[in-house]
Amino acid sequence: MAENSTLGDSLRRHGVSRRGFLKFCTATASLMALPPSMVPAIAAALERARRPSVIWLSFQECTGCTESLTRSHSPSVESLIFDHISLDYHHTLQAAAGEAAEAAREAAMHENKGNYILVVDGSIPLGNPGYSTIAGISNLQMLEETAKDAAAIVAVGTCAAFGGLPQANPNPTGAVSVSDIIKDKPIINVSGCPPIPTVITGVLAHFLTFGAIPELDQYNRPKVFYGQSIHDRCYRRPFYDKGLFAETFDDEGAKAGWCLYKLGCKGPMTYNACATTKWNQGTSWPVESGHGCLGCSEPRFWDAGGFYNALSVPISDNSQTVAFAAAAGLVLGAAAAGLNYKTKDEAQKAHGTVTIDDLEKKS
Amino acid sequence: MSVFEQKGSEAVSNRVMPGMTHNTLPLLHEVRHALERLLRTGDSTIIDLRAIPFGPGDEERLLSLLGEGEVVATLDVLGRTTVRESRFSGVWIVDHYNSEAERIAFQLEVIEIPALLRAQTEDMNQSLDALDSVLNTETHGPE
Amino acid sequence: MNEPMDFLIWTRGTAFDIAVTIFVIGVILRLFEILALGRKQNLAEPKGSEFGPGMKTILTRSIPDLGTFRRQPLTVVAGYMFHIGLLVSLIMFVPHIELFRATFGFSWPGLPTPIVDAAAVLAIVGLLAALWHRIMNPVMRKITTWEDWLVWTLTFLPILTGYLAYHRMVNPYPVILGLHILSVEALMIAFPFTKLMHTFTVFLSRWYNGAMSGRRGVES
Amino acid sequence: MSEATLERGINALKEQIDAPVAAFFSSCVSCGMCAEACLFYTETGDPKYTPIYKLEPLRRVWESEYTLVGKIKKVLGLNKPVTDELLQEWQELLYDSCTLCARCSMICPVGNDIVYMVRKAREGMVASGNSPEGVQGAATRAVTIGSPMGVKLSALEAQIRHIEADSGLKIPMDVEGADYLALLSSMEIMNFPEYLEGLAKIFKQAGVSWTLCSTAFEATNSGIQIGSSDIARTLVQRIVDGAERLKVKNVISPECGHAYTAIRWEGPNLIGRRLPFRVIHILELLDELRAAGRIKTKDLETDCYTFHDPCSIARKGGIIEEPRRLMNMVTTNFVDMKEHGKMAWCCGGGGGVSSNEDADSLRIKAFKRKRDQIAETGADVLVTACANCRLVIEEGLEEYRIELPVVGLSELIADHLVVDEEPPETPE
Repeated sequence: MAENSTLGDSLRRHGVSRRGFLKFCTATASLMALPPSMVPAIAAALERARRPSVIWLSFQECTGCTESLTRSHSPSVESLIFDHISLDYHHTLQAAAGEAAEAAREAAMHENKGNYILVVDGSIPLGNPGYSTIAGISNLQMLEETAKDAAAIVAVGTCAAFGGLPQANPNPTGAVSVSDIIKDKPIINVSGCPPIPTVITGVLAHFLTFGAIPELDQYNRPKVFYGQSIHDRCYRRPFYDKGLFAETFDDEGAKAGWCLYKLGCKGPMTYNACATTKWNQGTSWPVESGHGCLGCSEPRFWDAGGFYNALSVPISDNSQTVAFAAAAGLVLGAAAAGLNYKTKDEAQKAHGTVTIDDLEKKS
Repeated sequence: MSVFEQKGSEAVSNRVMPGMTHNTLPLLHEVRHALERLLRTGDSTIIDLRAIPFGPGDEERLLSLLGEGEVVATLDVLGRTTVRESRFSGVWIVDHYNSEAERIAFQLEVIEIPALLRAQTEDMNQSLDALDSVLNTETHGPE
Repeated sequence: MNEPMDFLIWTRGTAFDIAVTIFVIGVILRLFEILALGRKQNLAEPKGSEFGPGMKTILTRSIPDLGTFRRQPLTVVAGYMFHIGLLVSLIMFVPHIELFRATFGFSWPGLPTPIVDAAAVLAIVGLLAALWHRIMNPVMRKITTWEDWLVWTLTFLPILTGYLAYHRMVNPYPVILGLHILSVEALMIAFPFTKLMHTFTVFLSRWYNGAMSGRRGVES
Repeated sequence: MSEATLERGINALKEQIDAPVAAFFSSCVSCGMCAEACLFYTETGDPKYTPIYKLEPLRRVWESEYTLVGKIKKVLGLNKPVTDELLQEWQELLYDSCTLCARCSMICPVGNDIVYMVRKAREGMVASGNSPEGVQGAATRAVTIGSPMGVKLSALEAQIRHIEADSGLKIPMDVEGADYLALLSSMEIMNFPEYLEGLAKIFKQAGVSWTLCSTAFEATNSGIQIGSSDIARTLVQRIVDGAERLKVKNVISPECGHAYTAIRWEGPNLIGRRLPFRVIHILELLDELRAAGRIKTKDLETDCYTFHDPCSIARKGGIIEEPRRLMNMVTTNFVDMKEHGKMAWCCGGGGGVSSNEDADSLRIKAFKRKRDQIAETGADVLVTACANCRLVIEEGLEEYRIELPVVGLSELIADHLVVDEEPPETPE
């Protein structure tokens, strides 16, 4: 449960020196993708930061987001933050189950009314409440109930942020995003399938540090992480500009690390921090591993054409469209030709021979 | 052959086209400008290397270009931190690790001396108390 | 909330299908319409052949007569700038080539994007010069119809939006990419039913011209 | 009896539109380059003389009758109809300001053969009664009297007597089985009899078997100029009948531009069958005789001579090198105008313009182009091969008070012909 001591107190109690605290602030700034010049401000804010209560709800999801988070560097500097937040409800991670778990949620909501952070992963089915329930409570009902007294909502993963895979055509469950339902609370979308773990913790760190939500883009995603496209930050971008592309996954171009645009990379339309933050403790990221970006942090990425088709290729089979249209064109063209032929033929039949006697207009 | 041939990254860098410098050289330009600014105005600069989209071999190349300078310091604080001066005086490579030896921050500092090397006022205050208590103990014997 | 991506998916999906269908049907229909009108058999003893000179004129008409060029250089220069710029950006830009490959199953090497970029600028400048000329030149003003303004706009927008998209000057990118594709779709839909058809019929026209002259022993 | 009505005019336009016309209208991007090729625009600066603009009536019929969008517009009442007022207004554009010179067809960047369409558009103008009075008169005289200038056979016979008396040459008439049937234009009969005399001299020297035909001596065709295939057919038929009657192998088109177009190119299509004889322009024949060594010239001029290409002969007839070879037979100082041959500028009086009084002042304005072209060469003598061009140029030069002799190329050859000394006798 949340307590009233500040983070500064808490760290000092753990015997962390000022140097340690500064190092912690440096790491936090790096985590939040803020410039190092922000470190003094972060230090000042963290001194006063209080421990918030976090309730984590999982709806129509694959647990990939939770996996991403828990597989992140642990223990690490983030763990210091997680030591300092109070994860009061997370039905995958918590020890309590069933009624006890629900009781914990209700208690946390009650005690931290108006102050807790609600984290959601997974989309919410509107088709039939029975598609996804927790303890007999429909996702929609639980979300509305829990969101009511939250200070802010963090929608983790593309499902919660935009509807994600459950919403993919034909969207059998009527899946929607958190922001489709909750309109009166600040919502931070941390999209990705899954999101980069340090981005999840970075957002929580930001809220913890400054007690406010970070600057957001038009999709309510934190700009520090989603402000630039994969394409713009991609180390393979020079190859794109030079016109050097891998044609297959095992050709010389692919081995030389050329641009993966032709192999379906959706980097140009995708906004995320993969190119800088990278994955697995900064080891690598999809493009560096030789696979194009799927665009997973964008809405409806699942419906945006084949993963291995270039972004410029139409979503449906264009050669088929052209073939059908050409066949139709031949039929309609023949009809149009017939009409023109007939018009001209009639005009020729209606020809009145011109003689010198009818050169002048008689009127 | 490739300018990227650095220890530990041959596997990747050999495949990188010669002349493709990714972000190494632009970064080095930035460092140069920062050093000039430090000399001219005294303003220091810290560059978060984890915010730079490095390609394979970029980090190795950068470190190799920066080289080894006169000062190497190791701090033991919430895990290890190394502070190394590059062969360019005033350009420092600061590498932070946590207690599990995982890197948690990685910076270039263009500054006379990295702030973390200085003794901190709060810590010195604590040290004053600690010294008092040591002197107290030594003078009066343990209680 | 999801509009930019919905928009992009729509332009790359349904809208593209509609536009391509109308374009292909329209072009075939228009060509049938034209060719159905036929050409009377020419009974006059020929002085030269038709086919060869016709084919030759298809090429040679791209080179302006020097005297006429001197009288109206802007039309020629702007025309060249625009057509070369458009052609290079259209068929030498790798994303476009990918579209052709997905449609026709074959492809060709593209040019480095800075060259394509320069070509696009060339096309934009050419089109702007052509617009200025159309406004200022009394002959062009006299013969310009609303269709000419429409066609200019429909041609200009894809190049402009393509340029903006390539330079990522509009955020988010799906919006400008979607606008680029949408403007191309508008162009494709209008194409068969406006003078944009000259893209295809110019080959007919030049051939007829060259053939009819060639038959009379004149190089046209 | 039928009469000229708007409906007939529109119907005629509908008949005339073919695949090339449809392709041309589809291709036009309103670039305006054709204006720069048209002397009526370049000399007046009036944009209404832009060649493609002259085709608006034809374009409207094409659009509303032969295109999908046009048909839809027509159903919705959104089309611009072709009205009598429109055609009346366009008479000036399609007749007064167009000599059918085809220069615009040569420079159109998309390859539109604009003159091909003007010729067709005139069919509709005639059928709707919108052709100019002057040209109507010429056509009427051509059909009723036999010549647009009203020249009768008796007048020709009188000229023949003059020539025979002056030169001692024999002018054969109605000789059956002759190799060549020579045609004349009324202007040559009335204004330039030296052509006929020259012909007689050259043919005698070269040993060419030739004749005139009493029922088909007039080569010009007002039907072509006014733009009526029906009238043109009547006139061409006379020549075909005459040539077939005399069983000639060749018919010589005289020094007249549109006559060549009429017989050589339109003739077979008008009568609907291939001609049983060869049609050859006098310049082609002279060049053939030159190549065969059958004619030689002497006393070459040293003055500067230039040549005006008649549009119908050069640009529309492919006779471009022949006159230049012939010019070099008569002068050692031949200078071409800057733009010549297929890019020559028209004299301003072709295509019926010279017989259209409405166009007189415009024609004089347009002549400035030719005047300047001639002046640029610094020539002392202008040579041409079309009686109409010759007359128009003479008139134009007079208007601008320029003294410059204008002569026909054939008579010039005759003047310099090397004539073998042998007792005069009739051929055969």
